[in-house]
Amino acid sequence: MTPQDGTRDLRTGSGTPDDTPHDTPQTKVAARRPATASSLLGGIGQARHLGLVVALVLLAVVGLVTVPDTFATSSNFVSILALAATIGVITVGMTFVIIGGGIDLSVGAIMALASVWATTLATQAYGPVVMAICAIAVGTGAGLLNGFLISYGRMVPFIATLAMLVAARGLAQRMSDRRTQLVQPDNSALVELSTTRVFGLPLLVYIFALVVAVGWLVLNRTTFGRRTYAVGGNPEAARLAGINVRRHTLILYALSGLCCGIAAILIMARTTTGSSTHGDLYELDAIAAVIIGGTLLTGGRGTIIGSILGLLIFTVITNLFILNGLNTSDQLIAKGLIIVIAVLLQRRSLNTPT
Amino acid sequence: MTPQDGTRDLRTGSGTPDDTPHDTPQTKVAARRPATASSLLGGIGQARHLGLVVALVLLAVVGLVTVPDTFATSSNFVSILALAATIGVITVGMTFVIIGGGIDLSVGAIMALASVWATTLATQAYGPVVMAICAIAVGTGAGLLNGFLISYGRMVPFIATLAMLVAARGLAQRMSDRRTQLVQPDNSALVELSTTRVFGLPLLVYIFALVVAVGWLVLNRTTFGRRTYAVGGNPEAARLAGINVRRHTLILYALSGLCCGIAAILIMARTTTGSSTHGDLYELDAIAAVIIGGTLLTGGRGTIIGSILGLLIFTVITNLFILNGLNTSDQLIAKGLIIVIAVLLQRRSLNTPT
Amino acid sequence: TSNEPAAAPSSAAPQATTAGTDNDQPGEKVVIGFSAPAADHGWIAAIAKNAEAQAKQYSDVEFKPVEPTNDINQQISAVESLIQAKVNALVILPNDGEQLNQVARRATDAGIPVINLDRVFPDKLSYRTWIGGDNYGMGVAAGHFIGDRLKQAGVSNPVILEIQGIATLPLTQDRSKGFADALKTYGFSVTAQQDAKFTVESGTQVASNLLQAHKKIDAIWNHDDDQGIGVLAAIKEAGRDEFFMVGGAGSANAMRDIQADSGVLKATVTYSPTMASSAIKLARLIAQGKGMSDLVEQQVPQSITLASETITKDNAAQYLPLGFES
Amino acid sequence: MSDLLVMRGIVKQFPGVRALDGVDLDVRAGEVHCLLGQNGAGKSTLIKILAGAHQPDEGTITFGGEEVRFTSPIAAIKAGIATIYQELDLVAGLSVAENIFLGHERARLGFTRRSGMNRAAAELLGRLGHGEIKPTTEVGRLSAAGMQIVSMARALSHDVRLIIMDEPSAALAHDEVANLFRVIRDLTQQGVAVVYISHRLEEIREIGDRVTVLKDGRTAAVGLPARDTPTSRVVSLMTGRDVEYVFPKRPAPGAHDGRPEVLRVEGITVPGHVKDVSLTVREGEIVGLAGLVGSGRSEIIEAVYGARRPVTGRVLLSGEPVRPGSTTRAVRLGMGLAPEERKAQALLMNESVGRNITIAGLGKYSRLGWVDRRAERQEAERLVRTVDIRPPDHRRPVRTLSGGNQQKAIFARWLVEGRKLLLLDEPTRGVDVGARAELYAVIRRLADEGVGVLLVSSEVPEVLGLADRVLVLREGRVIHESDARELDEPRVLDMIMEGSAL
Ligand SMILES: Nc1ncnc2c1ncn2[C@@H]1O[C@H](COP(=O)(O)OP(=O)(O)OP(=O)(O)O)[C@@H](O)[C@H]1O
Ligand SMILES: Nc1ncnc2c1ncn2[C@@H]1O[C@H](COP(=O)(O)OP(=O)(O)OP(=O)(O)O)[C@@H](O)[C@H]1O
Ligand SMILES: O[C@@H]1[C@H](O)[C@H](O)CO[C@H]1O
Ligand SMILES: [Mg+2]
Ligand SMILES: [Mg+2]
Repeated sequence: MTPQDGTRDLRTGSGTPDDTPHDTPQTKVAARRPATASSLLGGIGQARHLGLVVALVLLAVVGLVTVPDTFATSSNFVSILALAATIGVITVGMTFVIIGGGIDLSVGAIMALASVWATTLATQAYGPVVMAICAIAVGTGAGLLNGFLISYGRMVPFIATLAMLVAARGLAQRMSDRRTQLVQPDNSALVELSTTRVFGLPLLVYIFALVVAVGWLVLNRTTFGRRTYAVGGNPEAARLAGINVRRHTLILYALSGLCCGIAAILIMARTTTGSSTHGDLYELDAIAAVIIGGTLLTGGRGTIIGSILGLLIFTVITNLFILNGLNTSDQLIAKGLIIVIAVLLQRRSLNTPT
Repeated sequence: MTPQDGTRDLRTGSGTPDDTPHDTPQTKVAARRPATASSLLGGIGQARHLGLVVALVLLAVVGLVTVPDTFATSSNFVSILALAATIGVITVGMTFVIIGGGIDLSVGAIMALASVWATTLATQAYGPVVMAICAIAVGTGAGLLNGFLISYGRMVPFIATLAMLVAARGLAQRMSDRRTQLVQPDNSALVELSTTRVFGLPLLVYIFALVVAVGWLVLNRTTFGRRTYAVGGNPEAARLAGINVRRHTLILYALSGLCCGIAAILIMARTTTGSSTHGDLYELDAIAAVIIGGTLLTGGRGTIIGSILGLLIFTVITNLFILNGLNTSDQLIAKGLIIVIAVLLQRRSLNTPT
Repeated sequence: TSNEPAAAPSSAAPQATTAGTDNDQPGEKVVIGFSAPAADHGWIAAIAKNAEAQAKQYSDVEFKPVEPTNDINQQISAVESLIQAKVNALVILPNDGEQLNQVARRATDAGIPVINLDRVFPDKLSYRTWIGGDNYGMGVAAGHFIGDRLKQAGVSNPVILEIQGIATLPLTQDRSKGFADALKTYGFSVTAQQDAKFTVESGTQVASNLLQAHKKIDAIWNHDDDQGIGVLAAIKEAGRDEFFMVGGAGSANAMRDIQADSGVLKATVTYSPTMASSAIKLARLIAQGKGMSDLVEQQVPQSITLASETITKDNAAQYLPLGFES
Repeated sequence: MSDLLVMRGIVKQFPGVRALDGVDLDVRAGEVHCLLGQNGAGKSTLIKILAGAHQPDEGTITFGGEEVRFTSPIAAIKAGIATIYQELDLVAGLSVAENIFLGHERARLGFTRRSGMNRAAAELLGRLGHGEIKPTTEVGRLSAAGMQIVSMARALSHDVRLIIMDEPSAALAHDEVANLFRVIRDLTQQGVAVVYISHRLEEIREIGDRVTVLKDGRTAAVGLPARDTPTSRVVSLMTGRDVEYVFPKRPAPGAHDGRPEVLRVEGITVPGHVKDVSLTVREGEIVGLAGLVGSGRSEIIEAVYGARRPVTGRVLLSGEPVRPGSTTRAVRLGMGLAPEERKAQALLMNESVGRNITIAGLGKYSRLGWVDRRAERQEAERLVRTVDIRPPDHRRPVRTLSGGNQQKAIFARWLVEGRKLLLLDEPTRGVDVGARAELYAVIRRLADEGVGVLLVSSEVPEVLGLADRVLVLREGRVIHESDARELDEPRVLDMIMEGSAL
């Protein structure tokens, strides 16, 4: 047997020297509190997200103080949600993949490819429904290929999905001939996902909410979700408990691809285009949101709610900066600082008995 | 075995079915297999790098067949090495960090910041030596900050260095007022690192070679290097053995920052400028090279030689594309495929008993 | 020049006049190397295509493009490889003129004439000829269009927004400066400025936040028509129409919108990728030692700046054939 | 003899658990002091405090006459206390020599002196009777027993006055244990004191001088003479009741003869491990596999379970072929496995005890993939009680359980209904006497309910006492098969050792 196994499993962070077991007594506090009941039964585990909520509240306060007229308007909230929607859908898939012990660098590229494929004139001839189906099929297909390379080709996820990133962007460029493909007027029903509002919210926000809700249910209430934690936490144990780890892993990447396909629909609706440039660097943003949300990069632990909170923090930061008319350089510096503060707050909330 | 094993501890290969941990205990007390002495002494371990070498050879054959006149010229090799030098230096630091169980996303941004800081008019007034020292100091300082956040602030490395990435780019933009800063004619000695040749090779290639050699020695022949494997492979064991895991981790990130500082000198020499845009996405390239080179993303295992071979594969691919004048989209698609093939080859060479 | 709209056939890759001048008769065989940033953007894609299409026109030109890249380090290597291949002329659109200056200088020193396209090298010894658009002039044109229109409408203290392309490019800063200078002549200034990344998606994101920040807007200048598609989508999504917008570069799509006059986009200021076709022509002439037949000079001039023209509803039909597809 | 070490009133509080509640320990120079207690009694916690790996909340430690406070492992090492931890604490990617000298490498100007270290390592290994382990071998390539030897060599590499050994024999085979005892005697003769922890009570009698018993974080007895205290007394001190180290009653020989075969293995071969092994398990029958470490027992179990592909032969469960390579199918067909390495192969460390128990039987508490969480919880609660996990809280993170209780949780995983065959690989490793007896009872009860059991254990008495039928293995072959009652320990040992010296 391996000498590390014991300690390996106990680590909460990847490589943080202090997440080593000897810290267990302090860092694991949250896990052992009453919150445990919900966390272990897959609940929303409030305590564990306290730091994120506090960070969001602080940002809101900053917004209220600096730009009271524009920040706290309903149209601004709608705008924040609409901005978060596309990458939010991707973040849901990413959460599954990371909890399952993997990583997916190809999300942005897959979304781009799906948007391009769905907006070729050939596809567009069949109308918006087929376009949507096309985007989803392309996304899921690419995800399956990722999963296949990783599960059955035994490639390291980082490398397999990096290869997919590169290849999917290339294919998207080739298909689109490097042009931005407009959604044709006949298919404007697709664009209406972004322009039509129901109870004040654009349809795409409902799609986002639906994906989050379904993702949460699958992760917390189904055998598939339960097995995802096992597969990510200890794949060998999962295998010996009778879980088909390979097939499961395959499905996880397909799921992430599916989310990319849905995201492609949203981005087509928002920008009225398909383009090989869509989703640039989404992978970093989505991974960052997932990790800030408390999911372990090593797998086996994490929540969808945390990821979405993490994403909202990023979206609100950008929104606040633009509302305040700050330039990009300052935005970047402040963003770096805020990430650090959010994480330290989060740690504190985990350490402090609730 | 599980698909992700490549990334999990003990593994020598990535997820080879016959390496499953459960067959360990039954075997004799002594070595299960004739251990490759070289691999454990961290040497150039031929066997473990066979796949990489084969991939490189195949690429060379492609070069010889498709562009015989231009590929196998000495000037082309020089060009490949010069291209690899900057990111190569960063890859050395990254190898340390990843073996030590961490990750550093901020390398490109730190390099950019160091190049900007070293090329401000204020710094340039002191001449090329001070510029070089400045670049190194800025790089090391930023690395120390990373290390501090991770070791003592207990932040997950992914997030801490992501924050640094964002903030360092912002700071670099602010310092340079988003302009490209030229190395002044007075300081052209710095530029000569790229233009002056000794035995046909530009000086910066020697710097690259020196960094690789020193990195190799430190990793394989010093207590610091050997402890890096312990800190990454089993931090609890390292702690119980009396190693100051926090301080060690701090130093690892400082080392990576130092490499970014050196890389900044090389990029200034090559481009004659300091700029906030330097090193964009270097983090992905460097991490990819390290992982293709056989270092586990979970730490505890890996070699510098492997990383450099991984990097060379990427560089030669690019070079071949340039020489063959392929169109971009096809290049990207081909690159994706080649990554997959290289990795599969590498797996095969690990599976074959040597 | 050969860029007269009338002379150009349809489509985004306007070809040179094929008949007429002696210069187009096959001459000495020349190899032209070409290096540009990665084609992840309609304008840049048009540049690459125009260059290639132009080269195909000539039986005496061998076109040698290298992998487009957005990484300086790689572009340097790419150009180095062209120098090694001893091409007869080099057409370079650098990611950053200053950063590629040294390698261009090396090419020149090696006796290879460099035709600098668009983003300029700081050192005149690094290139034989520069051809590019007038970035400052673009800003000026946009500023005048907006200034005029607002003056005529009698608006005082207007809210004018500016959406830049990549903020770190010198050309962006030139454009902004021209814009600000022109507005100043009307006593106006830019209310808020944000940069997008020349992509549709970042255009949408930046615009939708800006629209939240400013409840009433009078005019927007968006530097780039490619990202403009995203900006327009965000405007439509927000259901806003109290202002008008001016684009940049001159994509066919933008021109069609302007012509239709159905939305907020009222004009765009050109920065035409046809300059790539011209650059190839110039490279061939220089390599063959010829001059430009419309000029008296024996040699190709040292620099050629295209004028930035303002396209409005009135002249859109005339310019449309020159527009590039996003 | 004066006391080398005196610990007084040690208290250690973990969130929610008072692991130690005023423990005393006295150790004399040159003695082997055994520390006994049930799983979770606090033994490992106590010695981690002594080793500087944990800080006590209260209490004093006097070592060599001075009051000390070890704030880090290095402080304890410097004072002359070396520790062999229960969980192996080696670095797989480093060589044997590098592991032995980790943290106190021999170096000049930061450069390691590899030849010097290799030579010193070879010497230490030789002293431990394992000169065949090469100092340059990568530790990841060693067997568990090999790693245990390396841990021991590491402890010896320090200049020590006290060595702590936390269940050092758990991963060792018979002859290895004898070897270990030789080393311990060597050490004590030089005046070194040894604190020895083990659940194998017969070892205590053989090697121990005095015994301290912990129960529920308190000292139940201090300094009993190891040889003169009856085992029954020790056991009752540990458990608080009288537990007999007895095996449950088994049915008469031949009772299973007419019953259907649950498992049929036909001539499987796993290169390098198993050669042409055939066996059967009938309903309600417990079949034991005896053999040395390395004789191929786990490989047989894995092949049966579909976790490993044999090159020849086949495996049938109730007549249905098991698909090689698919554990999923094995589970579906009704098999369960308690693997040898619980941390690496069975536990989900991030999860609660309950979820560790229910993971393999999720289909039972779910419909169309939807988990019925109430049913799941009730089942978890029931099973926690059935195997008597302490503390009996299914929501507690499994990582906070003691080793033995973790093993019970894995056991519970397979106590869902519908299992036809249980594969138990070293099911009582690291499990205390009290719990053992309970596990034996559970195993027999399951068999009585019709489940077939294939049992692997390195403890020959366990195989002989629990199984109905025993197969003796040597070097991957079945060399003997008979009813368990026809065999006794010396005979089995004879069979499995014969020729093994070669
Ligand atoms: N890091 C920890 N966090 C919380 N509780 C812990 C931790 N370590 C041990 N415990 C608890 O302390 C108690 C004592 O555990 P310990 O490991 O010392 O028992 P042990 O006597 O060594 O048992 P075993 O014989 O099974 O090894 C147990 O209840 C255990 O659950
Ligand atoms: N992803 C998976 N990995 C491994 N095994 C799986 C997986 N999905 C299903 N199974 C197997 O299928 C069996 C039943 O699984 P699950 O609960 O998902 O569906 P089900 O039991 O068939 O549905 P229902 O309870 O509604 O009849 C399990 O025993 C499990 O071995
Ligand atoms: O100068 C060009 C164009 O103006 C375009 O808008 C973007 O790319 C730049 O290089
Ligand atoms: Mg213990
Ligand atoms: Mg079911």
